[in-house]
Amino acid sequence: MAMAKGNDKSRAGTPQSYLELREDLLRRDRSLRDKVVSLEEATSFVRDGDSVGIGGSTMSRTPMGMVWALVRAGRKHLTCSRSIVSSDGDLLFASGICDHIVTSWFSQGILWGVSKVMRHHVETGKARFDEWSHMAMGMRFRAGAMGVPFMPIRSMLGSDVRKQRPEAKEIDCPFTGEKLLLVPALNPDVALIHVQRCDAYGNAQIDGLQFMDIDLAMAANKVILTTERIVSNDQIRRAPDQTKIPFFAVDAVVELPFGCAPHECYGVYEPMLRHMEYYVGLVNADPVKGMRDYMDRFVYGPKSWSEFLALIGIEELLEAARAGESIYDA
Amino acid sequence: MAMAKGNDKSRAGTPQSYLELREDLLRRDRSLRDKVVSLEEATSFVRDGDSVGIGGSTMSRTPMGMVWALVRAGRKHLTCSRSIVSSDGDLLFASGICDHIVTSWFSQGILWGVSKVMRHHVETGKARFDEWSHMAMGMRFRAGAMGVPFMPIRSMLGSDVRKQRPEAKEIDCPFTGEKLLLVPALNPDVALIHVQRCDAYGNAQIDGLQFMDIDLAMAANKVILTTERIVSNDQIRRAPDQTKIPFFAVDAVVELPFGCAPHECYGVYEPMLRHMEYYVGLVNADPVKGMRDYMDRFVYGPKSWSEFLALIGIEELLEAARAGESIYDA
Amino acid sequence: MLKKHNYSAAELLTILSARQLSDGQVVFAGVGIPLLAATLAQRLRCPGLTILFEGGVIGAFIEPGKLPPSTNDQRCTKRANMVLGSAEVLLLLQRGYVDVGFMGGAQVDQYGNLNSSFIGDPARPKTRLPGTGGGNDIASLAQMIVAMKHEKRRFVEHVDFITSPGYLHGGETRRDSGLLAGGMFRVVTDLAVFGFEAEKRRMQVISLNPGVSREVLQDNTGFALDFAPHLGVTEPPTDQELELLRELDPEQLYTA
Amino acid sequence: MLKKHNYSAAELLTILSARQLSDGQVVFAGVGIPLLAATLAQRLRCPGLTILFEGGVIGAFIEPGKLPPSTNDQRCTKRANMVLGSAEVLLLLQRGYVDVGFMGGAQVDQYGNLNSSFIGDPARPKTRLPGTGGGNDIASLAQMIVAMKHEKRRFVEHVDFITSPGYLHGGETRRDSGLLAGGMFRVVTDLAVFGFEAEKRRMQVISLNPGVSREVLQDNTGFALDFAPHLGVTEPPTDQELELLRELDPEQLYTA
Repeated sequence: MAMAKGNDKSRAGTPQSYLELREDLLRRDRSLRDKVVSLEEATSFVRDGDSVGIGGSTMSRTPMGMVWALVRAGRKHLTCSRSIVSSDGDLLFASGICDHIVTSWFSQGILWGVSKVMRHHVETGKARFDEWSHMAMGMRFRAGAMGVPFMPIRSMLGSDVRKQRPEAKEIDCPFTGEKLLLVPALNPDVALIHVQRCDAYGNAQIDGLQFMDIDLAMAANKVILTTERIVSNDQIRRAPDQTKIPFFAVDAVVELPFGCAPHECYGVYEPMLRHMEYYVGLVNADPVKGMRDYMDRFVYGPKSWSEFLALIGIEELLEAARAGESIYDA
Repeated sequence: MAMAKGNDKSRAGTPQSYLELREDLLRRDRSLRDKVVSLEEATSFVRDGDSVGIGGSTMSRTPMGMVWALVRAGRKHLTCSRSIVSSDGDLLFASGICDHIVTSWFSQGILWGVSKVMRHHVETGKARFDEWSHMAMGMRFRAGAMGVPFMPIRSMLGSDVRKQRPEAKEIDCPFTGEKLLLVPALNPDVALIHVQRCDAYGNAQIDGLQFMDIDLAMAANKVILTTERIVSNDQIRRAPDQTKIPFFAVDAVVELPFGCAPHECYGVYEPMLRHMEYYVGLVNADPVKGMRDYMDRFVYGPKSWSEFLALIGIEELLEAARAGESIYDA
Repeated sequence: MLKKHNYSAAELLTILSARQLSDGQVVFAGVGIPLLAATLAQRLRCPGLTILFEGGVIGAFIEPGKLPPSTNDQRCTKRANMVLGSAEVLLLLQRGYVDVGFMGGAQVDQYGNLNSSFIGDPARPKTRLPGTGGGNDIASLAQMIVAMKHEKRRFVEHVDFITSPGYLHGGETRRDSGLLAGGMFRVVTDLAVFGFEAEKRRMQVISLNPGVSREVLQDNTGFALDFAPHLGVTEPPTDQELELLRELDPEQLYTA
Repeated sequence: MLKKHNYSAAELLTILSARQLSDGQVVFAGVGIPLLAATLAQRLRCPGLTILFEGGVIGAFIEPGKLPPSTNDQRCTKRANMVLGSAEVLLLLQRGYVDVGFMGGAQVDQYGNLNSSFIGDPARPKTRLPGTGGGNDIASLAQMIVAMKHEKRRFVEHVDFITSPGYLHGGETRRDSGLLAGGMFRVVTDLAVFGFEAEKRRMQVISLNPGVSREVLQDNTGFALDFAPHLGVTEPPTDQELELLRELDPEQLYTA
């Protein structure tokens, strides 16, 4: 029942005991083996009630394909944590698979004001949105990655953000006497991370902005990778200092081109802003019916991820890809 | 006098107060400016009594040229900290510029047993060698880099290594009740780091093994970079995710080809093992006279770093460079 | 009330904020007006100004007309000096490498506290706002410049919720809470520029924008204003400032 | 006393340690015999064995005849799966990703404590040794295999200084000190293979090497030996093991 204890705790924001953490890790098959599965198979690595860490930030390297698949698989009562949450959070709440989001910022994007979908679920008490500072989120994943119960930080002190987070503890530093805030380790039951490339074992290379993905991967008790391309282990070994996540932290690998659509994947494609504008217009006009219409058409409708991509439209995909690669045209 | 307080504290292993740390940083000119100086000029950035952090590890990316220059400049009473200390430590002790080394391991290299030079100085009480575990050294630099007074770790507990380090404090975790060791932040007055390339502002790119150099650079109150090549800021900006140290953490930049000789610089040259064998034979036979002879010939003798390189011999340099670049022949 | 001018309120706001920056500074900027203002300063007077983004970017160069939709998009990294993790870039604030934190604000109070979390009672909020992001970290750890539109409902005596701390309840309360560094330096609006009085740490007007009277300013502010002893009048935007700004944001994404 | 065999003590030591590893394990190895043994196991029976180095390497592949002079040299990274910071690779031990820590030892005691810091009184040491390096971290956080030459002066009742913790003073003392995971699993020498009894946590012989009697072993050990109820006899090195090992270390850098 350690996993159950585990996700109860990470949902409640209290760190797992060290023995529990080590036992959970001991139970994982960390050997060098082929971990490639289909997107549908990958959903079986997430169980109802799990605490789920989501990689990327805002509209960047969001594992949208994996979230999309979990919605289709009808998971229940997930608690999701992410540095900054965008339209992925709308989907998680509106689909009913997640009733609790832990993050520093939650809306579709700065361009579009406040997410009516987030507001609808939080203001009516249908779902919970726990707010931590951005650095606090990072330090919670980092403590989890390091195998310690907390990290000390100097922000959040004095604010109402801190007052709402009794999970954090203030101490007087035993060295300097200064006030410090100890934020509890966050070790999600499972992390969803999208990368540009990895091998079949899960050795993952991330280009450009990393956000909190490395700490998240090392902290989680299970990691599902989606990737633009699965490459040979030889290619990985030719550039070992590009590898950011080691295979033994990874449990499943899914090859999923455009796996962040309609969000961005650094150096591969920029966000598909026409689709995002359409989406935001629809759901912020009516967070209930708008979301239902969107999900019927774009989540439950398509037979496959490729069919979803086709609905976004090949022209927008190509445009996004042209813009994405332009980052290297410096 | 905050710097004085600063180096007293980092010598004593107690963290600086946050205000002191912030004031020290405020005093630095962190603006985007040309920081290129000569090796001799760079020595003026290190004052007698300073606490000096040294980059690289064992025989890898050791800033040997900078250490060599500090010996020639006749600094006094330095306290030096490094992840693992090799023949750089012999030089620091035997030259008399340093009487205190803080590290996890100190000898010339595993191939050559125990350094007679280290033994001579430590066993006779001429100099002090404070031992921390390797991870504890890393966490001390990391706490310093993060601007917090300590990091919690789970090693060193129960050992005599810990008993010798009252600077560290044991606590019962306020979350889990588990015993943890808090290791104090280490913010050296100045860090010496050698990199493969940087621009004139100090934007530094490190290839391959990073050791603890990034945390060390961010922790230190001053950073002196030596580099194989100074490149244009344009070259840096074409590969921003290769940049590991930002310019505003850097105070001086010295272009110094083969700046780690006779040690290694990843991807550029392997250690010059014939010179090392010769050196170790000489000094481990007689740690006093042997070191004196070595320093007379290789440190005080040459007019310049290039003359020192010439004494190592062009053939050994070329061999080391051939081996160094072979790492990319994968 | 600014219709008589040849610039929009947002343009004025951007230009006045840009003037608060000086060359060589390391500025942690949000997108929108802060980024625009920092880029404007960079191109006008401060070639050595370094812009940091929360997404993990040091030394961003924004291309005119290619403003990033957030601080986490790849556009933020184009020709940057360094790309790093989000936690790492935020930790630069904590270590003390950042000279100025530069943000927008939804609601501010007399002590410079910012609210971007809740309108109304947090327990039963009228509106749940997106939250702090890195705002709390920046305001807790760096000296702050805030640029915001001046409206009575945005300038209140006490914010509904302190998301990003200013001087909390004034005096030493910020320091006593454990926030030992940083604090509010300037609030720039389309009506005036504000500083904070050294003792009480309360907001005070240091200069009025062109054509703005004390009365108009007070009418648009939700608390009784203090005025600095030597009240200045803001220099209006120059043609050069306006031209350059319009190059940077041709579609008026943020300066409409 | 092993002269009658067609292999050296160091070769035996390496081969016996290699047999302690199994496929799929993640092994944190020191240079010298641990690295040789791990590489031998990798090529012989454990293609999926992953070797970690303190310098910051995951999945090292050692090329025969190109043994690295330390765990911090670039040779350690040739065709590795990942290169990372030294603190990061050590933190993998703390998080729990490492199955086996594999080190050599200078001095060990009945509870598996290792000393690599001081011979004699630490206050006035007869010999100052190089110190722990990552040894203390590995022994504190992972299950350990130690490979060392068997000499009376190296096998003592109490080490002069506990650099890398075994079971400290036996029983629950390790756990009580705050070390909640890991611990000594095997000590492999050229004379025997040792485990640790579950209650007292004291070293016990689980098998004798070919041609070694209980008496000879006791004569070469500085404390009274316990023997496992079902004492085994070590299988001698096979020709395949010896051939492969000699390919890996042709100059007998570590196996002389």
